[in-house]
Amino acid sequence: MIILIARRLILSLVTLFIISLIVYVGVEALPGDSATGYLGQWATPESLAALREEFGLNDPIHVRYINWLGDILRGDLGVSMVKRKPVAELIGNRFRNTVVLTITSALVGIPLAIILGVIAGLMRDKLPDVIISTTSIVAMTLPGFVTATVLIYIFAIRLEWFPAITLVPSDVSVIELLDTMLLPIITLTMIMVAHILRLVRTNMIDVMVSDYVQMARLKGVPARQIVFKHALPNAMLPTINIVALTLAWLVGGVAIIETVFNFPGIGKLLIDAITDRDFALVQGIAMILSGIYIALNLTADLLSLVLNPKLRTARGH
Amino acid sequence: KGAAPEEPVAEEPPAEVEVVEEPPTEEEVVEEPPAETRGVLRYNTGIVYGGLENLNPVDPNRFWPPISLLFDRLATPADDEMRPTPSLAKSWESNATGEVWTFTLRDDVYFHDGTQLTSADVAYSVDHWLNAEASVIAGSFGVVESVDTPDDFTVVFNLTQPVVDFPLIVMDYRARVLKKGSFPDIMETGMGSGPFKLETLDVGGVTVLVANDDYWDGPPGVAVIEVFMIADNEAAIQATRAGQIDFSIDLIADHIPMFDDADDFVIDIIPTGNWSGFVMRTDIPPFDNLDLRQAMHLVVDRQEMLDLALAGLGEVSCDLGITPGDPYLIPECLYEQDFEAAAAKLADAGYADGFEIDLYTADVCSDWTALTEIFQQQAANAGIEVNIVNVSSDGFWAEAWMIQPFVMTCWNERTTDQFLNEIYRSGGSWNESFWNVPEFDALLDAARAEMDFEKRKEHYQAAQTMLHMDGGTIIPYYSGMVRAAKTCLGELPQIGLFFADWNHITKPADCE
Amino acid sequence: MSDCLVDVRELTIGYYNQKGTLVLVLQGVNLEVKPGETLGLVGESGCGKSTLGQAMMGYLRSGSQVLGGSVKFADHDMFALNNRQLETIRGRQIALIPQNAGDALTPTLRVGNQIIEAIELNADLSGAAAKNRMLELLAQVHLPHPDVMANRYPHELSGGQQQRAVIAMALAAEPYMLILDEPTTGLDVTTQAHILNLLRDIVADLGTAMMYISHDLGVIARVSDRIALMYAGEIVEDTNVAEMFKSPAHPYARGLLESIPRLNLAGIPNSMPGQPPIPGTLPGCSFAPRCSFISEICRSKSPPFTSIPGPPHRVRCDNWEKVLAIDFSQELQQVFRTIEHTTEDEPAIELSGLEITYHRSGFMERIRSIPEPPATVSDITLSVKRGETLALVGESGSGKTTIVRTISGLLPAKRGSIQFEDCDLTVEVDQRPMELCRHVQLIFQNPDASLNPRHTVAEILDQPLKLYFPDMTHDERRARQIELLERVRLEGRYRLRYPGQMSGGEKQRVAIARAFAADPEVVLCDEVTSALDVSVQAAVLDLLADLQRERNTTYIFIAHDLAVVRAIADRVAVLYQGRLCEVGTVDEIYSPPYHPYTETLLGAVLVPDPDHEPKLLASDTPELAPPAKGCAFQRRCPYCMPDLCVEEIPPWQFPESDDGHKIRCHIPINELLVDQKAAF
Amino acid sequence: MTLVAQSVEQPPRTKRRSPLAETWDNLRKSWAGMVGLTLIVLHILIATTSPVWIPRDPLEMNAKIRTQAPSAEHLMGTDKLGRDVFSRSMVGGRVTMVVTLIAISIAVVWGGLLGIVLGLVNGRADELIMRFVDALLSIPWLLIILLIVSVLGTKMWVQALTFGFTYGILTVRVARAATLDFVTSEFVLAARARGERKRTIVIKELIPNVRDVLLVDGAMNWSWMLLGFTSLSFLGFGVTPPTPDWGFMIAKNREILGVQPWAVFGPVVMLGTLIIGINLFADAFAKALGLDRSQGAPV
Ligand SMILES: Nc1ncnc2c1ncn2[C@@H]1O[C@H](COP(=O)(O)OP(=O)(O)OP(=O)(O)O)[C@@H](O)[C@H]1O
Ligand SMILES: Nc1ncnc2c1ncn2[C@@H]1O[C@H](COP(=O)(O)OP(=O)(O)OP(=O)(O)O)[C@@H](O)[C@H]1O
Ligand SMILES: [Mg+2]
Ligand SMILES: [Mg+2]
Repeated sequence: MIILIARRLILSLVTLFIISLIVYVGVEALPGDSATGYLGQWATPESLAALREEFGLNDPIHVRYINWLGDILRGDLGVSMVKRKPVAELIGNRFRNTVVLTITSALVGIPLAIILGVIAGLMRDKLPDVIISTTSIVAMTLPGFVTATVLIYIFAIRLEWFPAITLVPSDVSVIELLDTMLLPIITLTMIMVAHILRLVRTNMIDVMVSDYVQMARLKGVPARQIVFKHALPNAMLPTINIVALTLAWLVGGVAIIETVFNFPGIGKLLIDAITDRDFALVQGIAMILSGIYIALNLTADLLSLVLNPKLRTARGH
Repeated sequence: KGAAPEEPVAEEPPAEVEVVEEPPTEEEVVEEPPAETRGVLRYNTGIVYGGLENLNPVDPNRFWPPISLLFDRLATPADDEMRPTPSLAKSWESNATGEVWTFTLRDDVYFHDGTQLTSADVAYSVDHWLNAEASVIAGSFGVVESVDTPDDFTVVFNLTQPVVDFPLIVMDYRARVLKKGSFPDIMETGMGSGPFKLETLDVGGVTVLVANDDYWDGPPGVAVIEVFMIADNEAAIQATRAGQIDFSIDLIADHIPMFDDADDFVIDIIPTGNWSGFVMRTDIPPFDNLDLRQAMHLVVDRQEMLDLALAGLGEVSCDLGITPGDPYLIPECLYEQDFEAAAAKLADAGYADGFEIDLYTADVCSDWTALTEIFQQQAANAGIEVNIVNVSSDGFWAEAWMIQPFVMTCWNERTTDQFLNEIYRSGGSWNESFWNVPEFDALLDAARAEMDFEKRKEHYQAAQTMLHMDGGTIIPYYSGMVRAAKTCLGELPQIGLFFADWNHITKPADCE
Repeated sequence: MSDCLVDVRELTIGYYNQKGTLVLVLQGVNLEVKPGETLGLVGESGCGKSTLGQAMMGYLRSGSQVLGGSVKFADHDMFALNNRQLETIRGRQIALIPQNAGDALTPTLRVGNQIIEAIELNADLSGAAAKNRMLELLAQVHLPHPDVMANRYPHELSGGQQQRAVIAMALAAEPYMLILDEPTTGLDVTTQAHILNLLRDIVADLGTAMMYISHDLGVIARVSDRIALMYAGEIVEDTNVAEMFKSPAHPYARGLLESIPRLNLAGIPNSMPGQPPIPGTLPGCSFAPRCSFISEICRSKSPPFTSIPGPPHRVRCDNWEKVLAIDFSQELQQVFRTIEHTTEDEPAIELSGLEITYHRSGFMERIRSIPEPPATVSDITLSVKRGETLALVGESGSGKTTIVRTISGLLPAKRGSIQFEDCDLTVEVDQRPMELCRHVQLIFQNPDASLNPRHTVAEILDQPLKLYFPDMTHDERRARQIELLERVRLEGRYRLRYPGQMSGGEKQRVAIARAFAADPEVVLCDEVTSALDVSVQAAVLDLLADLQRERNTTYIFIAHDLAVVRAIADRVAVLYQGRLCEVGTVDEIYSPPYHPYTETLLGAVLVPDPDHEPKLLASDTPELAPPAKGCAFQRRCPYCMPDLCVEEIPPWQFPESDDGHKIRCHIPINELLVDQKAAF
Repeated sequence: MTLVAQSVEQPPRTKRRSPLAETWDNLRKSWAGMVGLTLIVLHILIATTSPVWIPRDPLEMNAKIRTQAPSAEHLMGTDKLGRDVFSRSMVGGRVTMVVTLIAISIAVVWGGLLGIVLGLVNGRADELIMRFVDALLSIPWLLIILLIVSVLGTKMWVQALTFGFTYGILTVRVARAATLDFVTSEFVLAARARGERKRTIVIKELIPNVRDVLLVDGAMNWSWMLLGFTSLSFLGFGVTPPTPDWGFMIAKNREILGVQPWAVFGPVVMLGTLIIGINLFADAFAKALGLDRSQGAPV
């Protein structure tokens, strides 16, 4: 098991390394450079040259890459040339905010999705299942920004229950933040629940017809015990990785929700950075988001390792 | 309702010494309202310069909303007329020729750090306006040859040529007075003499300003101002409607029904001289071709644009962004929509078989999407194919504007002199259409120096006609401003907020 | 209360298929089980055995419904009870042991806990008492180290151990009746024999009634008092064991018994043509289309379940008297067809010192210089003569498949060489010349998996033709396909079928036809008949023998069933843990002296004869890897000599002459001979 | 009993049909699948024929009838520029559908092929390339798409290629996993043992079997792609005017949602029904093919 964990860790590190390569080269390969981006139409050849010198843009790309990677390893995400500020400072609390947003949504969404998925799976093709499945498919088909707008219209403007958008500085306390982000949480939760629920439902259906559930029935195990003791843990195992992927996807695609709700998060910053050609910032955020993705995946792997006796007790690889 | 200035702005002969009395002194006697009764004023702004914003008033990327609260200028426009009225300068006069202008400063003005404002600070500021990197008003202040400071409260401007309307130039909303030596710290500290002091600057988030209770014009009517950056216009409207911000000026006519059942909001429709338009670069192909430019002018139906894009809330313009009612403004349009004439011009320009052009736009001004689509439709009738290229709003100014041959633009209202000099004088840093016509520049110079109002008007109008006929900018209308504001706000002026007296706006603490 | 524990009356069960038509699974089944009795239920795959077994517990597969009749268990009408009532009966009074214990144990729960759950639910014990009972049960089913085993997860047990755990679970409440649904199918012969012994002992001790479901008559013969034979959803014959095997009264029973290869009878058994119909689709007797005793009435009227005078014996056949008139034991002797074919002297394939390993030393292992584990297959020296059939036998995991895959070039050999005539077969298939690939063909165990489900039979047969005979025209290939199909006794119309539309036997024939399309010299048959029903197996064996005779092909034939091997092989090589134990002709292998492992295998074989009792020697503990040194069989060998066998690889011994029969053992041949002669 | 008797086997129980025909049979029985298929076909019909039958010119502006509520004349009312929302909703899917369909074909082909080859090779090269695929998967999809589109512009082929590439990465994994299931299967072993070339194995043995998985995966990805494409419109990188487009309509008419909701609902309903159709169809299709559809990441 230790070997297994070590292997996963090493693989994750390798992947992170490759990501850094792709992100750096991919972003640097874009036409135009940060210097012109920064100086805009007021660029003069001299000022451009000076800026290039200052930020070492004249070095060959592999030298720059190695410097950048070295900095990253030391925890330094570099300096945004466009905004003349360290990337870490620009990201600041926004990273935390995005994490708070997604984690709260996950804390609400995942249990909800599991409960609904189990109900739908157990009552397959009966009324509750039809209702749950239809609702989830509709929730899945609406673009996030439409869901968001409709929710704002209903809950903020008509019912006046929640604030419409997030109007707090990026460095407020988590408590204050939570207060203003109910609608973004609901939106994200809705999308997430729809995806995970469908998955849980399918797995539940599969597990309920499995031989061991049949065996449990024939053993005289009461229905509730069959569901919770025999079926659910096994239905959840294949779901763990997908849940992680869904979460990671949410973090990556959360930009649009953040824009609609004016939420001071990392996704919105990313979109701004791309349009500003703020290469250092794009690279920094991309690395962070990819890191989250990898971390989530790793967590899911380790979690299934812990929960799945087949993996846990496997010797070697 | 706000009204266009009735009087010509600079009708008085400049030779006459213009002495303006000090503001009434009652203001100072008024009891300072206890702090807790004043509320927090919240309003929004949209991203314009892609995170490059700073607090240098003359920087191309200046972050305007706080700057207008942090710094004062020598003269401000009167509330409802565009006439210069005293601010930091309590009076001014010129010599007979209009080449030397003497401004007398107030002696009770203190910067936020407690030091008193003196003529040295003004001299420093003028130097900054003229020489700061990429200063946007260096052009209009180009007429200033030198500045003398005979005493602490007197500033003398020596001009290179007579400028009859010099106070209008001084009134420029960006000509803010800085404390001597405060640049470049000022870009972040915002340390000025204005009615509000900077608490936190967070361009992409919330910028907080607190009342400067020692303000020379009396303590402000609100305790704190919070400026929210809300990039998504829609989000801003939703926030307004939900009462999260106190007022928004970013509404369009279509939003008005949303507030039908909101008793705590008042909707004002304020005529302005703000405008959106289409800019053709006159210096590079294809629009260095005059016939082609004229063809483009000929396909436009201005009234239709106004009706479609703004539901008629505005006023037709003839390619001029001068505040309506300005005495120098030419009154009528010379172009009517005429597809045949346009086709003929196209043929003359060598595009008999049709013409295709990319129009660069972004989500910067709320009417651009509509304008571009309408223009696309109108132009199609004359065989002009317009491809709309949407770029990101943050990158627009850096990557499309003044780079691509055909882009959208939008400006706030300006006086005749400002408009013509700032946007069309050759070499001007914001000469977006790259209008470079020596006769035009000569007309502007002549107008500035001309003592006689009628003659001056003639010069100005000749220049305007030139722009209208041959220029690279199509300006279909002045947009009316739709403002939703909470009814509990007081003293909200019925004019564009660029010229508002922010320290007079009130909001009681119990207004939420 | 009747004297029956279970009373099934006219039970008819069916389900609606996707097209909405009713498909019967059971039709009018009548069956009783008396307390303490052991009933064997036999029948071909798909005839409804499991359905009947589950119905006795009041359980229906989802989608199925009872269309008529009733099931009474201890006077409870099982299908009239509600779930709550069923829960109190199931597990407590009647328990089921499913076929695949690996699938029937919840993977996320420890074995011990699953058993405790059953105890707490059904045996009214809890806490420490339940735990003790659990350990007791595990010991009772002969699981080594019950306390350790209880803490394991199901996948950490071997197949036989899982099966024992499930038996323990079923015994938790000492129910009146156990239903065993093919509990030993898929296990090794030795393991199977051990588990059957265990079951016999338990029911004898506890007086539990038992219904044992199997398709294997050998197994049934071993455990049952009475046998019910099923065919197409009906019980066609029901009598005691002795009657059933000595004088079966139903033609189907005869056909079935005749198609089973026997250890004591050389030659290929008889095969029954055709396959069973869907229950209820024929107006008359379900077996009529396959029956050789057919008369007019069979086609029109379903025969009644009639009792035959004498010992309790019921049969569903109108012609039972005609059937019984023919003496079964004599008929049995006649139907076995011995194959005579010519074996040339020159060797076709020679393996020498072959060693194969799956182990790839990883980076970490190389730096830490961990010693390599012993090779999966090691030191194989064998030669197969042209036209000969060499059988490889051994328990699961003994490396049989590994060897043939290496011969076919799918796996690299680590050491040693493989010669085919003058060609070197040690290289992997990518580097072999096409001609060489053509000469060596492989047939797999599972025809379902070895035929691409997306190809028609024509396409399947076309592939080797296109590959090996690129000059053939389209029409020639077509003609050849038809010819090949004929040779495997399929009609030309099968060309357009997909694998999903054929029965298992048909599919296996297509697979054989594909191999023979290449005109091979050597055919490697990897358990080609293990997935087939006995009746079909006989036909396939027969076919293989015929094909061999026509082309003088060389076979390497893998099987775990020693009776099948006896039927088809010329020579046999016995493998244990990838090491050869014994090589010799069929006659030499099947008579003493044996290698102790061969003796174990032979002793565990279950013969369809109630009088035959298996002789269990070694334990059935499976081994995961061969020992690092010494004799491969040391750990299980009943004769193991602590020092010698553990330390040194045993020498080859030659009981007769210098070639042919050889045994790899430290024990002198004479001693072996003496012990073994005495035992049999 | 004679040996020849053995060919007298029972006639086949099912009517002889190709697996594809059988899949269709199964599909026909699922009402959800048929509803889904009907929706998709309807959408394709609307997209191809709508320019002929829509009641109004979708581009015609009219200042007199801005933001009108639905009426007999304008079934879904009008938008800010007085255009007919119904007509625009009907033609608004044309570009989106063309772009996403091209993109999904690209994705399935390149992702599928790479995945199959990787699954077959399954060695060092596979390890290495999979690390790259993993890495690409870890980078937020929006970033990849925005980067490419913001550089190469919003031309249709750029969008199609970008989406094709990005979603193809997901397909690589799916195809590889599906291939791994088959690579160890005995019919592939049989082909290898015969000495078939790798190419033949891919084309003849693997593709026909992986095809189903890829089709289902492609259908699912199509629905994700539609959502992704609308998001692109929301961010201003989608279809450019004057072409009416759902995403653009939704994004731009959001501001009059409170006034003329149909300007948003019209395109949302159209987009939604298409995506629901695809989802229902893909589910039923997978079931008909006997696949277990544990869906991958919802990108
Ligand atoms: N609910 C159902 N839905 C579909 N098919 C069913 C159903 N119930 C039974 N069958 C079919 O009925 C037949 C009999 O099944 P059953 O499992 O009882 O056979 P069996 O004799 O145990 O076969 P095996 O030896 O393969 O285990 C099979 O063909 C099976 O597919
Ligand atoms: N791909 C593989 N990787 C690692 N070990 C393997 C692999 N395939 C088989 N083995 C191991 O090699 C040994 C021999 O396996 P093989 O399949 O040759 O046995 P077999 O005699 O054919 O068994 P069976 O009767 O179950 O088919 C077993 O211990 C098995 O676990
Ligand atoms: Mg069965
Ligand atoms: Mg094998």
